[in-house]
Amino acid sequence: MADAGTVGAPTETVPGEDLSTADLTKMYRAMALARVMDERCLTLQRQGRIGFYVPLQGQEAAQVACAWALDTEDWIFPAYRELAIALVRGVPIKLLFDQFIGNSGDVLKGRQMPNHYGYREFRFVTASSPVGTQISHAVGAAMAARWKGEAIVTASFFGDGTTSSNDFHAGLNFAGVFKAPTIFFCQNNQWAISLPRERQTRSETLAAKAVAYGIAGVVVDGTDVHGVYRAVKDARARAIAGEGPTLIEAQVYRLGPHSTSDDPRRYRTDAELAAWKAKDPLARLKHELLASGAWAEEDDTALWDGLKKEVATALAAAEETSPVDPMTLFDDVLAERPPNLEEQRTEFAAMLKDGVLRP
Amino acid sequence: MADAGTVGAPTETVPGEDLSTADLTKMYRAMALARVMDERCLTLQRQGRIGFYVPLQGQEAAQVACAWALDTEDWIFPAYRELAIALVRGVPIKLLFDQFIGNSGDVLKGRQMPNHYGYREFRFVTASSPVGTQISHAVGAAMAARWKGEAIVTASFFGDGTTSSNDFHAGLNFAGVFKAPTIFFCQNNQWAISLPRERQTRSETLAAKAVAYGIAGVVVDGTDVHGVYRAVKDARARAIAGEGPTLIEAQVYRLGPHSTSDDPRRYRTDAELAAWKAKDPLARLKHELLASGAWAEEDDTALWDGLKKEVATALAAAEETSPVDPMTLFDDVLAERPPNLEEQRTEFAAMLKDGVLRP
Amino acid sequence: MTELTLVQAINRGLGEAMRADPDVLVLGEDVGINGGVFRATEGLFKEFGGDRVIDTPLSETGIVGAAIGMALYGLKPIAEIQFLDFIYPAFDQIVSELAKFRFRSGGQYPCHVVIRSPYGGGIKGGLYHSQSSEAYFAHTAGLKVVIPSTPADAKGLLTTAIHDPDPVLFLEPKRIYRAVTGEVPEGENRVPFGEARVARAGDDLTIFAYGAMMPPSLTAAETLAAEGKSVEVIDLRTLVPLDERAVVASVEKTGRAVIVHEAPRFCGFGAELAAILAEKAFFSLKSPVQRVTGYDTPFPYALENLYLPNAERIVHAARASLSAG
Amino acid sequence: MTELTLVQAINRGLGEAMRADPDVLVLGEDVGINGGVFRATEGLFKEFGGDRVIDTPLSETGIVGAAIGMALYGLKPIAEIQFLDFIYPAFDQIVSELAKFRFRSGGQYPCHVVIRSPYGGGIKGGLYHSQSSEAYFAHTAGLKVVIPSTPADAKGLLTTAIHDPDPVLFLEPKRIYRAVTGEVPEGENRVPFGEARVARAGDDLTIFAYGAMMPPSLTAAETLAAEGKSVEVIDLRTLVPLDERAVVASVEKTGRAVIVHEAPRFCGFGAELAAILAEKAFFSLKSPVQRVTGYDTPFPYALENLYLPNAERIVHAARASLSAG
Ligand SMILES: Cc1ncc(C[n+]2csc(CCOP(=O)(O)OP(=O)(O)O)c2C)c(N)n1
Ligand SMILES: Cc1ncc(C[n+]2csc(CCOP(=O)(O)OP(=O)(O)O)c2C)c(N)n1
Ligand SMILES: [Mg+2]
Ligand SMILES: [Mg+2]
Repeated sequence: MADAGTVGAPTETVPGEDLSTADLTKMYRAMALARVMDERCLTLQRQGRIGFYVPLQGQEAAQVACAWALDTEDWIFPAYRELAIALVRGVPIKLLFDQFIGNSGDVLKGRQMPNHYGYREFRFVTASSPVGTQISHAVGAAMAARWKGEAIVTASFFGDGTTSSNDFHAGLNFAGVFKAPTIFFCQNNQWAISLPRERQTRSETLAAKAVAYGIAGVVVDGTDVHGVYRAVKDARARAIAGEGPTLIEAQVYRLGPHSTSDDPRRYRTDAELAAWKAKDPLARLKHELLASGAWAEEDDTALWDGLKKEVATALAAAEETSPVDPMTLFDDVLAERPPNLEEQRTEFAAMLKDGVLRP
Repeated sequence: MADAGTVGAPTETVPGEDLSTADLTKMYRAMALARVMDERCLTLQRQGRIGFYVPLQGQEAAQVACAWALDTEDWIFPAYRELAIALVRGVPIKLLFDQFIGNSGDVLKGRQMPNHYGYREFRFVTASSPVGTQISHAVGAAMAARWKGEAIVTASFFGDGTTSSNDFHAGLNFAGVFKAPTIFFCQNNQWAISLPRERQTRSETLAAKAVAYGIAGVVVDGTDVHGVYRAVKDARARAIAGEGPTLIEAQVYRLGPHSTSDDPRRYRTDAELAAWKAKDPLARLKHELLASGAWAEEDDTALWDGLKKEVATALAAAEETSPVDPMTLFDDVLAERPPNLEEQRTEFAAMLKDGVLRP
Repeated sequence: MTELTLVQAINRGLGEAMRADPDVLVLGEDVGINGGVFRATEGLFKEFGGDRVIDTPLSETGIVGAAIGMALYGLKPIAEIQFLDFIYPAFDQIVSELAKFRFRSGGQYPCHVVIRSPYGGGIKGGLYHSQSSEAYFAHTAGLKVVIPSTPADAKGLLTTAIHDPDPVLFLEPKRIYRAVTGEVPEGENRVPFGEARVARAGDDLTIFAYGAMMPPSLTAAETLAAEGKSVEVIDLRTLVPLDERAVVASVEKTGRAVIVHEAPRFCGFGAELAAILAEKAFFSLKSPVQRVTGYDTPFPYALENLYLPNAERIVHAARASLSAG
Repeated sequence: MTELTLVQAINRGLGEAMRADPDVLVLGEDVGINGGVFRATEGLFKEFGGDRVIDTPLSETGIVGAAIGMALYGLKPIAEIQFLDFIYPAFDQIVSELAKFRFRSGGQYPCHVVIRSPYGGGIKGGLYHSQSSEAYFAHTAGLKVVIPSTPADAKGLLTTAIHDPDPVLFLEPKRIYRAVTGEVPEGENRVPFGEARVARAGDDLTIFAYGAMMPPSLTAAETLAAEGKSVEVIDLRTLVPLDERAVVASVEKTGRAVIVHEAPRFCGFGAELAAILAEKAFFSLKSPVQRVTGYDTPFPYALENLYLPNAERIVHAARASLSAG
C-alpha cells in the first residue's frame, strides 16, 4: 500500500524520555491532518456525499501521542473514533475516503458504515459498532503474541461509556489474571452520546476501575501530548517486561456531536463546550511549538493550506473511484461459499442481468 | 403454606446491636438443620433417590447470619447454594425435598434441577443456573421497591467466581449510579468449581471491586455469625437511608464438592481442606454457645437427633408424594398457550393415551 | 383519529400508557433528556421525570436485567434497546431469564417486560445498524414477538404489549418510522396479539410479510394485479403468537405462497412459515413455496439496496410461483 | 482402529491436534487441571501445560473474546463452553464478532475459532443443562455448525474443524458421550464438512436427524423395517454447510420426510429442512413433512423423557407420513 508519509514515523525514544521538537512538529502535523479531515467529512455528510460520520475533534492529542508511543509492530484494536491513530499508523487518506464512500477502493469492500475501517497491513484491526468487544480481542491477541514469543503489545481503544460494557469487565479481568501485555486506552470524552460521565458510573475516576482487576491504572490529561506519551511509553515498557497491563484514562472532551446523527444541544450546555474549547489540544500544541521557536505562524498557515490540498486531492481521487462490484456481496462470509449462498449468488446474478435488480 | 417454625424468626434487633443468646441458639439450630439436610441429600444422591445436589457445608454461618440481619419483607435473589437462607426464611423442609425430587408437591412443578428452587411466598426468587443473572434482577427490584415507596432492600447471593460475570459488572454499576437499596452478598468460598480464588481475578479482595462502582465494600469472616450479622445490618440500614448499596465479601470455604458431579480431589489438597475444616462454622458457634453457659452437650445431642428425625419425616412425606402430572409440561410458558403449543399439547395427550408415550 | 408517523404513534402509545398507569416506566440508553436516538421517547422525560424515564449506563445486560427485576417486583418496565443489533449483550438475560421465569418458577414469577427496539435495514446502517434477528427470539419459548407495519398497529400493539402478562419483544421497522403515516385512533385502542391482518385480499397467491416488507409487498401485489393476478397480502403482525390459522387458511384458498422477510433466509422466520405450509397446507399447495429474503450474508452497507427484498424481487418470485405446478 | 466412546474420541482428537501444531490451544472453565466437567480435556493439561490448556475465569464473554483475539493473531484456539446453555453471555462476541470478522474486514481478518460445547438433553439437567440452540447459530451467517453422532465422526469432524479457516460451533451430544462407542481410525483422519452420512439406506421414507437423535431414529427405522417399510436415515453431521443436495435427493427418491431434533419445533432447524423440501422437492413429496421435535417449552426436568423425541414418536410420525397422500 502507498506511502505513510503524510504523518511520518515517530522518532526513536526510550521509555520515559521526552519528545523532541522534531517529534512534536510531526505530531502537530498529524493532529492537524485529523482535524482537516474531520471538518471535511462533516461537510461531506451534510452535502450527502458520505452517509454518516463520527468526528474526533478534541481527542487528537490523546490519539496521536498514544500512537506515537506505540511501536509499529504493536496491534491496534480501535473503536470508531480513532482517525488520528489510523493516520499516525500511516493509513493513506485516499484509502480512508474510499471507506467512507464504500467504493471499490475500500479494503472493506463497501461493507461497513464510515469510520469502521481496519487495515491488516497497518496492524489496525477492523472495527465493529457494538461497544467494547475489541477489548477482549486485544487481550487474546496479546496472549497469543506472548505465546509466539513476539515482544509486542496490543492496545484497545474505547470511551468512557464503554467501561460499562461486558467486555470491559471480562477483558480487564482476563488481562489481570494472565498478565497480558496489553494497554487499555480509555478516552474519557465526558459523554456517551447524551449520558454524562458522572451518570455512567459512580467510580471516582475510570482509571480507578483498574483496582478491581489488580492492574495498573493512570489518569492523564488527554490534551497534553507529553503526559499521554509518557503514560503509554511506561505502560508499554511494563507490558513488555511481563509486569502486566495498564488502564489509561485520557481525559478529553468530544468537541463535536457524537456522530452526524446527533444534536448535542439537546443535552449539554454551551458553557461547558466553551470551557473545553479553550483547551483545544491543537491550540495547546501550536502554542507550545510557537513558544519553542521551532515553529512560526507562517509555518502554520502553510501547514494547514497544504493539508487541505492534500485532503482535497485524496477526496477527489476517492470520489472518482468506481462503485463496489455487486457480486462481492457474496464473498468473505466464509472462506468458501456454502451451497445456499452459491445458489443465492447465481440467482442474484441472473436478476441483475434481467434487470429485476438494478445497482 | 405450612409453618416456618423449624428455624424460628429472628429476635428484633437494632442496627449494629449484638445478637442475643436466644438469637444465637436459634441461628445454631438453623445452621444445624442445613447441615443435616445437606448430609442427607448427599446420601440421597448417592443412592439415586435424587438426581443431583449442591452442598453448602462450610457456608452455613454466613448464610444464616445474613438472613438473620434481613427483614422478612426483603427480597432474596439466590444462586443455587443458599439452602440455609431458605430455611431461615421459613421454607418448609418437605417443600424443599419436593423440589429435589421434582414431584407434584414441588411449587416449581418438577421443572428444575435440585437446588434451583424459589418461593414467592417467602420472597425468595426462583434461581436459575447461569451465574450472576440474579444480581441485576436484585438491583431492578430494589429500584422498583423504592419507586413504590416500600422501605425494603433486596439481596443477591453469588460466589467468588461469579464476580467475573457480566451481570456482576452491570448490576453493581447500575446500583452505584442509581443508589439502589440493595446488598451484594458474595460468598467467597475460595473455589469456582476447580478454579481457585486467586486465579479468578487479580483483585486483592473481592470487596475491593466496590471501588470500581463507587459503592461500599466490606470483607467479613464468613465463619463468624457476629461479623456477618453486623455487616449486613449496617448495609441494610445504609440502603434504607438512601446511602446506596454495599458489596459484602464473606470469606468462607466450600467444604464439600462443587456438586455431586464434582470430585475436588482432582484440584485441591487435603491439607487445605483440613485447615478449613478446623474452622467449621458449626463447631465455632457451638463452642461459643457452650462457653456462654446457655447450651450444653445434652442440648446439642437432642438438637441433632431431633433435626434428623424432622428431616427424615419430611423426606418420607416427599417421597410418598405423587409424581408431577405430565400435562403440566405445557403450562406457564406464557400466560396462555399459543396455537402451536396448544396443538402440541393435544398431540401429547393423544400419544399418552395411545401408549406412544409412557410416563 | 390523527395522522401520525409510525414513530409518533409509538411515542403517543408510550405517553398514554405512562399517564394511565404509574407502574409503567421506560429505561434505556439516551431515552431521557435526549428523547431516544430516533426520538421515540421525545417529551417523556420532561413530562414524567428521570425516575420514570431512566437514562441508563451503556449496558444492555444491565438494562434488561434491571427491567426483569422491576417486573418481578410488579412494575411494567419498557426497555429500549437502541438498535436490535445491540441486543446481544442482553441475550443471556432475555433467553435464560426473561423467557424462562414464569415456567421455571411454576408460574410464581411472571415477567412482563416489554423490550422495544428499532430493527431492519434501509437506513444505510451497515452490518450493525440494520439487522433483523427476529428468528432468534421467535425460536425462544416464553417470549412474544411483535412487529407493526402501520402507525395504528404500532400504537395498538404497543398498548397491548404493555398490558400483556408476558415478555414481549416489540420490534420497530425503523426504515418506515417516518416513511409511513396513517390514521391512529385516539385513546387506548388495543390491537390483539395472534391476529394477522389481511392487508389486501386476493385469490391467486398469498404474500406473507411483516414490518418494513409490507410496502414492497403491497406494491408487488399492485403490479401483479395489473397483470390480472389477484394477490392476497398478509401482515403477520405477531410472529409469536402466530396466527397459524390465517396462514394456513389463506394458502388453502390461493394454493400459492411467497414469504418475504429482510433477515437472511437460512433458518429465518420464513422457514417456519414454509414448514407450516408443508405440513398443514400440503394438499392445497399448487407450487413450491417461495422465499424472498435477505441473503445469507451479514448485512452490507454500500449494497444495501440490492440486499433488501424489493417489489421487483417479490413480483419475480410470485411469477415463478404462479407459473409452476 | 480403536474402540472409543464419543467423548474419548474428542479427547483423542484434541490431543493429536495439539501434538501436531503448537498453534492449537484449549481454553475454558475447568478445562485444565480438572480435565473438563465431562473429562473431554482429560490429560491435556498434564501434557501441554497451563499456557496451552488454559483455565479461564468464569466468563464466557472473556473466553470467546480472548479466543477471537488469539485467532486474529494467528493461533488456533479451541474454546470450551461448559454447557451450551451457558453460551449466551458470549452471544454478542459470537454473532457480532466471530461470525462477521471475515466479511466486515473485506476478507482481511479470517477468524478460525472452534467453540466446543456439550449440548442437548437426556442427563436430567433441567432447563439449563439440556438446551439445543443450534438454530440460533445456523441462522447466523458466517458460522459453521457441526454435530457428530459417532465417535469416528466426532474425531474426524473435530480435526476438520480445527484446521478449517472459518469459525466452527462444534456441538457435542452429551447424552451419548459415553453411551455410544465405535471404531475410530488412528491418526489424522478428517471427515469433510458439508457431506451428510446415509446411516441407513431406504426407499419409502427419509428420516433426517443429527446428534443424539440418531440412535432413536435408527431404532425407529428398525421397527418400521419389521413392518415392511424401507426407511432411509440421514445423519446431517454439518448443519452449516448443509448437504442440501443429499437432503433433496433422498426425498426425491423416497417422497416422504420425517425430521427429528431435540430443540423446540417453532423456528427450529427442522423448519429450514422442511422449507427446503417445500421449495426443492415439492413435486416429489407425497405427503406432508413431519417434524418430531422437542416441544415449544423450555426444557423440563422431571418430564425430560416425555419431552425428548424417542423411537416411538418417530415411528408414530413415520406411519402418519406413510399413510397420507
Ligand atoms: C452494545 C452497544 N450498545 C449501544 C450502542 C450505541 N452507541 C454507539 S456509541 C455509544 C456511546 C459510546 O460512548 P463512549 O464509550 O463514551 O464512546 P464515545 O462515543 O464517547 O467515543 C452508544 C450508546 C453500541 N454501539 N453498542
Ligand atoms: C454462565 C455460566 N457459566 C458456567 C456455569 C457452570 N458453573 C456452575 S457453578 C460454576 C462455578 C461458580 O463459582 P462461584 O461463583 O464461586 O460459586 P460457588 O459454586 O463456588 O458457590 C460454574 C462455572 C454456569 N452455571 N453459568
Ligand atoms: Mg465518551
Ligand atoms: Mg466459589
